[in-house]
Amino acid sequence: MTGHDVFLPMPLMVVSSGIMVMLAATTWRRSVERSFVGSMVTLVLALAVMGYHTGRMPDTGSSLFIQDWWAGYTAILTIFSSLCILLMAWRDAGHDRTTLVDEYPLLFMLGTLGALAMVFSANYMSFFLGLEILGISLMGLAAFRHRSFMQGCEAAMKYLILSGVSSAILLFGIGLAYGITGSLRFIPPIAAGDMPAALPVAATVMILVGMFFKLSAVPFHMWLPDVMEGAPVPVAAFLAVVSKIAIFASLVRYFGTGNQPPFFDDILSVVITLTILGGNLLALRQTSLIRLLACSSIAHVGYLLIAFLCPGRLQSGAITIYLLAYTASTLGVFATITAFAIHEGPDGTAIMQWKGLFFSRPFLASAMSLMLLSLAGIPPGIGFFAKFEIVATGVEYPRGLLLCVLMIGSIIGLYYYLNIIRMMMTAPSLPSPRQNRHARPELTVLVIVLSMIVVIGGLLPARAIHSLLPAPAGPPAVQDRMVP
Amino acid sequence: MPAFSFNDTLLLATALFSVGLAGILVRRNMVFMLMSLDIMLNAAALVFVGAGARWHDATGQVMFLLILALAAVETAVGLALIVCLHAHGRPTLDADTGNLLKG
Amino acid sequence: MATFLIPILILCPLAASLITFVSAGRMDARGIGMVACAGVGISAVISIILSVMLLSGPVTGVLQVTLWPWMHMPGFSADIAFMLDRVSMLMILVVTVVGLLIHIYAASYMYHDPGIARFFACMTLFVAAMLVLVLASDLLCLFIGWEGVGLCSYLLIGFWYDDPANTVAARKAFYMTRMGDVALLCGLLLLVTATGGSLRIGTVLAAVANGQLAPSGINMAALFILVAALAKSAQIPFQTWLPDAMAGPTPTSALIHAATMVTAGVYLIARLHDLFAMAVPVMALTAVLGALTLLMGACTALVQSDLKRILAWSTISQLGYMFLALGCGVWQAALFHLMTHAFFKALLFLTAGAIIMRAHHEQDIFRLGGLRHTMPGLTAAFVAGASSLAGLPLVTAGFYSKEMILSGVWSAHFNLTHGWTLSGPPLWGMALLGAFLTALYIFRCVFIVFCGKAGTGAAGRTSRLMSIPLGCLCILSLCGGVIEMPDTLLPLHLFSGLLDPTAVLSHTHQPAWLVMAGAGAPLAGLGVAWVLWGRSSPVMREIPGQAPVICPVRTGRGMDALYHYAFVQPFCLLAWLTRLDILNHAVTGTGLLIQTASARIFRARADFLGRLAIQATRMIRWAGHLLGLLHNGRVRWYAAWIAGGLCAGLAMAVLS
Amino acid sequence: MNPLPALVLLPLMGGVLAWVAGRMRAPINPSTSWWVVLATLSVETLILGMVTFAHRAHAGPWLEHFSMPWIPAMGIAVRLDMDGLSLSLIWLSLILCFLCVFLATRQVTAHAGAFHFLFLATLAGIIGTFLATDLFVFFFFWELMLVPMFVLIAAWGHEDRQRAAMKFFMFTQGSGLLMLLSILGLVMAHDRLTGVLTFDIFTLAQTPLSPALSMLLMLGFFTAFAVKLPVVPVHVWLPDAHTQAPTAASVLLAGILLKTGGYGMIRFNVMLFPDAASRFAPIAMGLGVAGILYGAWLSCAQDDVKRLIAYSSISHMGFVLLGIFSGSAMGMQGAIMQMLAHGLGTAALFVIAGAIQDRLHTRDMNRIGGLWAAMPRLSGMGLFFAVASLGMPGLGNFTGEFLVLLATWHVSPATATLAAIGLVPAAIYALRMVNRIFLAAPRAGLPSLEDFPVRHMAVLGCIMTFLIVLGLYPQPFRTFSVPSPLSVTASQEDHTP
Repeated sequence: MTGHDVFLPMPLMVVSSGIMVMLAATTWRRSVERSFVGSMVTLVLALAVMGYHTGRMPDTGSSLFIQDWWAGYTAILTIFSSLCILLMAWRDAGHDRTTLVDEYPLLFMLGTLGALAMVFSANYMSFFLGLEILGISLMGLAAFRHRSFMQGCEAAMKYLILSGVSSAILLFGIGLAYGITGSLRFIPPIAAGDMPAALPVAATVMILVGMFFKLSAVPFHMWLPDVMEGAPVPVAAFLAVVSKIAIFASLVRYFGTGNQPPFFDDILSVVITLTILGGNLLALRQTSLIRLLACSSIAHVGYLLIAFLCPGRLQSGAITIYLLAYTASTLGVFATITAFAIHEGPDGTAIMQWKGLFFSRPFLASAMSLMLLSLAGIPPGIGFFAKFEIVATGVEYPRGLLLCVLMIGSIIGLYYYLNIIRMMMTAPSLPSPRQNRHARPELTVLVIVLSMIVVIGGLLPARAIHSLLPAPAGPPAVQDRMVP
Repeated sequence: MPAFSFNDTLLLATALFSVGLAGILVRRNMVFMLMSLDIMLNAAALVFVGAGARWHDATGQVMFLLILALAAVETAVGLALIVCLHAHGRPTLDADTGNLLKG
Repeated sequence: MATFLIPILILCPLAASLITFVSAGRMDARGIGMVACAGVGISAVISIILSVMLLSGPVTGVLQVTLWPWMHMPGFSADIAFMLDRVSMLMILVVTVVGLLIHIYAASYMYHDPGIARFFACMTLFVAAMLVLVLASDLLCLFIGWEGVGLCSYLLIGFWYDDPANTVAARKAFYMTRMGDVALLCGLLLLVTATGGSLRIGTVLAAVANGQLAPSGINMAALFILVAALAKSAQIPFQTWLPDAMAGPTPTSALIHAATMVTAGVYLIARLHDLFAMAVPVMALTAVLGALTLLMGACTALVQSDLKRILAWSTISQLGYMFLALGCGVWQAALFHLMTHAFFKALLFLTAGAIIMRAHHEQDIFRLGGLRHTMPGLTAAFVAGASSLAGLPLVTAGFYSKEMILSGVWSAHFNLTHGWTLSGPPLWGMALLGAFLTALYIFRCVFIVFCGKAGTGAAGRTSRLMSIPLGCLCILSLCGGVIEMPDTLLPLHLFSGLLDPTAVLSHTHQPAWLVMAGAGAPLAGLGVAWVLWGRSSPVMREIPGQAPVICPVRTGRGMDALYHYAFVQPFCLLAWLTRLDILNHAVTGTGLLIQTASARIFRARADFLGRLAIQATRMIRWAGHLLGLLHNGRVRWYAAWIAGGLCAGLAMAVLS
Repeated sequence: MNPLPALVLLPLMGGVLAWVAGRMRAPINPSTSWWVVLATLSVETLILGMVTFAHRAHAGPWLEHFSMPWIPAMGIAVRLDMDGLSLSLIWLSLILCFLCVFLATRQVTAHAGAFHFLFLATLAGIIGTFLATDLFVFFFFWELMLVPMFVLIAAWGHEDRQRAAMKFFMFTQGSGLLMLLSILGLVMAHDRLTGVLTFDIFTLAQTPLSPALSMLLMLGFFTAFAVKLPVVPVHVWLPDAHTQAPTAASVLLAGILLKTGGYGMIRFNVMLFPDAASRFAPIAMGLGVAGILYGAWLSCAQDDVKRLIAYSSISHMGFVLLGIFSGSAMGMQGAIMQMLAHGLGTAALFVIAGAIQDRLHTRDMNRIGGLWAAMPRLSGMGLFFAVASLGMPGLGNFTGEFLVLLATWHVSPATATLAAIGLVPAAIYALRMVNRIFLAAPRAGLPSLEDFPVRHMAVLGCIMTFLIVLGLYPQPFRTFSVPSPLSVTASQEDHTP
């Protein structure tokens, strides 16, 4: 197998060259601001060149990368999320003048690069590379919290060991698949003649387990709340959004939308059930907002997997809009937390600290409520329509049991989301002292933009539904035009 | 002349993998856990080598190299973290004591 | 012209009610009284004009007025419609004329009460509702009046709301009658289903006559309506609310709880007598219940010591007579008695009210006494009413109406199923005994209150405004009965001819001794009462029953002892039995039971469904807690989960 | 210019204006937002009046139709249609909003602008619910109106407000998810049969369904509406929510929000799944009777005025359920009459209870004592509406109850008798309330209280008049508020003007 087509998607190229430039720049002069600005410019550039190849590169089956509509869509989401997270991280890092942190944005950029590589990958090799670049940069990021260093280090250590285990499992599976088919093409292995039938099954399951770990589906989810809690808030957002989008994009690409192995249904059903119930129940008892969001993101993965499991006419629309809804709402929540944290001294991750926010900071509280309601699937947020679509796919491809689980999960979820809103509405026992309010225009703008996305997406979701999913490995299907 | 068939390689790799996994599960010392992790990664690498030999394909070797690099990086980061923890006054290597984050 | 007058007839008191209600606090007591009296007075005049028109010329037969459609839809139609025939003519006369007299009286009686506006608003509203009730030609429209009078009765019984006992009595009255209302509603539903969508009285009766209803349907409908009537008229088993209802002001007792509202049940059954005539078992039940009630009411009245309660029980007893008459099919007699009863009972109540007012609100007859010296006029009025109630022969109206009932009862005969029959004479015997007891208890009251040594002193004098109605009612209750006479005396049948010219009641074949017996029983009662309470050294001053059950027997007094054993002891027993009033206890007991049961449930946290919901959430929380325990923060434990998940996945995939 | 979207959007825009006005600083009068609300409602009334009277010549059952594509990929369009039923319910909503605005919302001083915004947003959601004929749009509004109501209860309510608000939201939202499943089930069934993905109820009504499936789908709808109505086993949220909500929210809740449940049952249970509904009718009627008796019984045991009224609502709504499922036009009309009358009467009672709470700072009947001497006007009104609530003939509630009972009697006399027995406890709770807080001895140490001023009396007097007219001359309302059949689509009419 020689002669991979040397095809590199433009965004990937832009981001990697940007990283190299920034690395070189650190040798010149170290500056936090310059580093942030450089990364943002790089990301914006990457966004700009997104349309360059998209959709025109046919999947010949031997290339390392592919750039179809699905990859383009998820890449846009990834880059956009990274931009938002960089915005959140900017002042957070600037706040902490003790150490020079120009590698902070650099690590974010590396993570983004890894995610992009995963999103575009059409080959085990590129997928594996992207996964590890993302993972290792996350280890660095997780330990980046100086205020509570022990927790940060513990989170990083946990992530390191557990993701190492899962990488090993994944690699073992890939190795098996390679052994069966002799190709590193990014599709599930099919049993060849002389191999025992269990081998491809084992390979697929191991790859699946590796992906589930990264997606944090129950029972492989345990690291996520701990790591997110230990990491700085923007890193937690990165974990909750970027890495999940990337791995989900790969999952969709890997299993495609058609030829799923027979055992796939059972395993996925069990995992979805466990994920939704486990995530929601776990979230019920959290007192830390970040942990709660971690648990809720576990549950959301469960909902997404329902759509993934129900092939049908609506599947594509449901997945795309749900990804968008999840990204926008979660980013919004994290942006609000960041905006809040700066003002109130502590990092604002305990739910109790949010008491009475409606009275002290109505704008922030309203935005937070909007985001939470969107996550809970209440109109007018985009989450409402996204959940509607998920249920629609479930009904179209009848999956009664999973729908019941989804219902129960949503009701439990509603409770803890509302609980936060309720907490914000409780009148504070003491009038909160007017603390130093730094003007944070960029965060305000970010929150407003995300709120608008959530609301407009909820009111006019028609533009966001497109069949973007990759064709089920074979001749490329005719695809809709994507609206930039 | 292949000394081992692919299946034999697989058996060995599986055994190695199990040893690594068991090491992670039973050892509490973080350094040992990192070593077990390396064993697991190497087991996966062995599969690639075996499969590459089976198909007479160089891609397996490429993957092997990549996995080696990964193992090295993981160990490096892990050791760096352990050193950092030491520097911040937590001399123990016991992984079970690190459960500040839970619940 | 006449169609015009009927709405005005109802609107006048309604307008008076609205004016007095809205003007509360802005108009003085005198003005309020005048407005109310004017409202009722105009309708009295109109009703007299209408009666004249109906009897003598312009209008013949039945006058139908449909004001507007109420509910019209496929399968059902009801109108706000009124009908003036001779029965309703009689009723509007009674309601407006007696009502007017009572209003005039009340204008003086309530003059000093601060709540006079509310009082008159309710009274006039009552008159309006009662007029709707008696005029309605649609049973559903009648139901408006039926509930409306109940509401006014509730408001007026609880008029002095400062005392919780009064409001309790008011609510009791409303609840008991409400049960009857539900029965009436069910009866209406049954009828409307059977007749195919109309509740016009004419349509209903025609449907019954045409046999559109199965016999069981007729029986059920009649039974439902009977229950409603029993509740409204305080008959067994609903009798307990009426004595308590005496908590209201006396004019209210006179108008609502004696003259008009309580007779609504009688009116309803008389109105639907064709329906009842087809339901023989229900008729028999009506008669038996009426007979029982009249006896029980009389016995209880005999042992009461509260003046107004005596009158209340006597009302129950007299209504029992009417039900007996209705049960025996002589509805004309029932209506006749209704009319005379309205006269004399209103008189008695008003007089009692005047007495009580002048005697410093003393209602216990044993604390009064010798009043004939201090208030001779009131004594005369009360005696007139009492003799009419007792039915002293020839000179009183009560005699004629009671005689009509008795002769009707004698010739009644019920063919029940399976060869069981019930004939009139036993019922007649009971009624006769009742007549005797009636005379006994009312003259006991007369003798104790007006004879003997003076009790509480009297003060003031009865105002002229109060005396005029008393005088009018005196005349009516003495002479109002001569329009209908037993055949034995004189074949004069003006009243029954008035009601239904085609079916004049005559009992020519009945032996003369029936009339003699009917005349003798009250006289005997009067005599016994004189012996027991009237003489200068009365046999009994104590109330039997309140004192130890065995009354003091005065030895050596021959006849007295005999009287005592013959009458007093049985009455004591009866009194004791009625005092126990099982039904009353049952009712209060049930109420108590419901109350405690609901209190229990509430103490156990709202309602059990809510509790269930709380338990469910607790379960979910508990599950979340358990899950939290799994996340113990140890990395090896997490890795073990991953390994376990891997193994489970592999097993599932390979084994499936 | 089609008035229907304006009807929905106007309150929303007015609400935003009111919010802005409420946040203005010194030079602007603090009650500006209140005036904005009043103006909004007036304009809304004007539009509604135009709709009501301008289209009399238009003989079809649907008065107005509006359609605009929204999400073409899913076959979703903003379809709004108005028939007599929705028109009368919107009128009811507007009347009650005026009642709130005049009597209740002026008392809100804390964050008045936000309060008014949420108030109008709830109204917009409710009106949207009444108008939507696209199932998705209906569901959208159905969920949308919960949010402002939740905030109203949770932020402005009484002592235990947050638990009550949570309960309210969880119950209604949870049951809403079941309805979502049913909606999608129906749409997908239609899609499978015809290949057309649409949420238009006119089209969906023609879907042939197997009996089991239609029963299942109907149950999903039924559960959601039953929670909202509420029907007895799932009424748990209602007493708390009604009790803890601020007066205006209580009025909206009891007056209109509950009606959306009844409306939904008529439009989406009975008309969309006639067969399944008729098969389900015995159970539904049983639940209705249970609601009547249970609600009345619990109402009798309450000490909290608002709780008492809340339980009485459960009892009244039992009649609505009974009527809707009695399977005849008569029962349906009875249910509609009952909804209108209950909306007016109970809203007035809540206003009165709110006024008492404002003045005495308690809702406990043991601590209120008699008010007649101190506040004869308020007490007189209280008496009137209590009497209306016990079903006095000649007032609106009786008309509804009688028609329902009559329709039920045709189906099952025993059920009707049981339901009629519920009128006895109705008398008990109504008069118990009257005799404990109105016609009772005044409590010692009662502070001097301000009675209702004349303008409040005038507003309540209007409600009174409506109730009397509903009771004595319901004929025009009855013919007016008939729901239009789904077999005749509004758009068809539009094509043939």
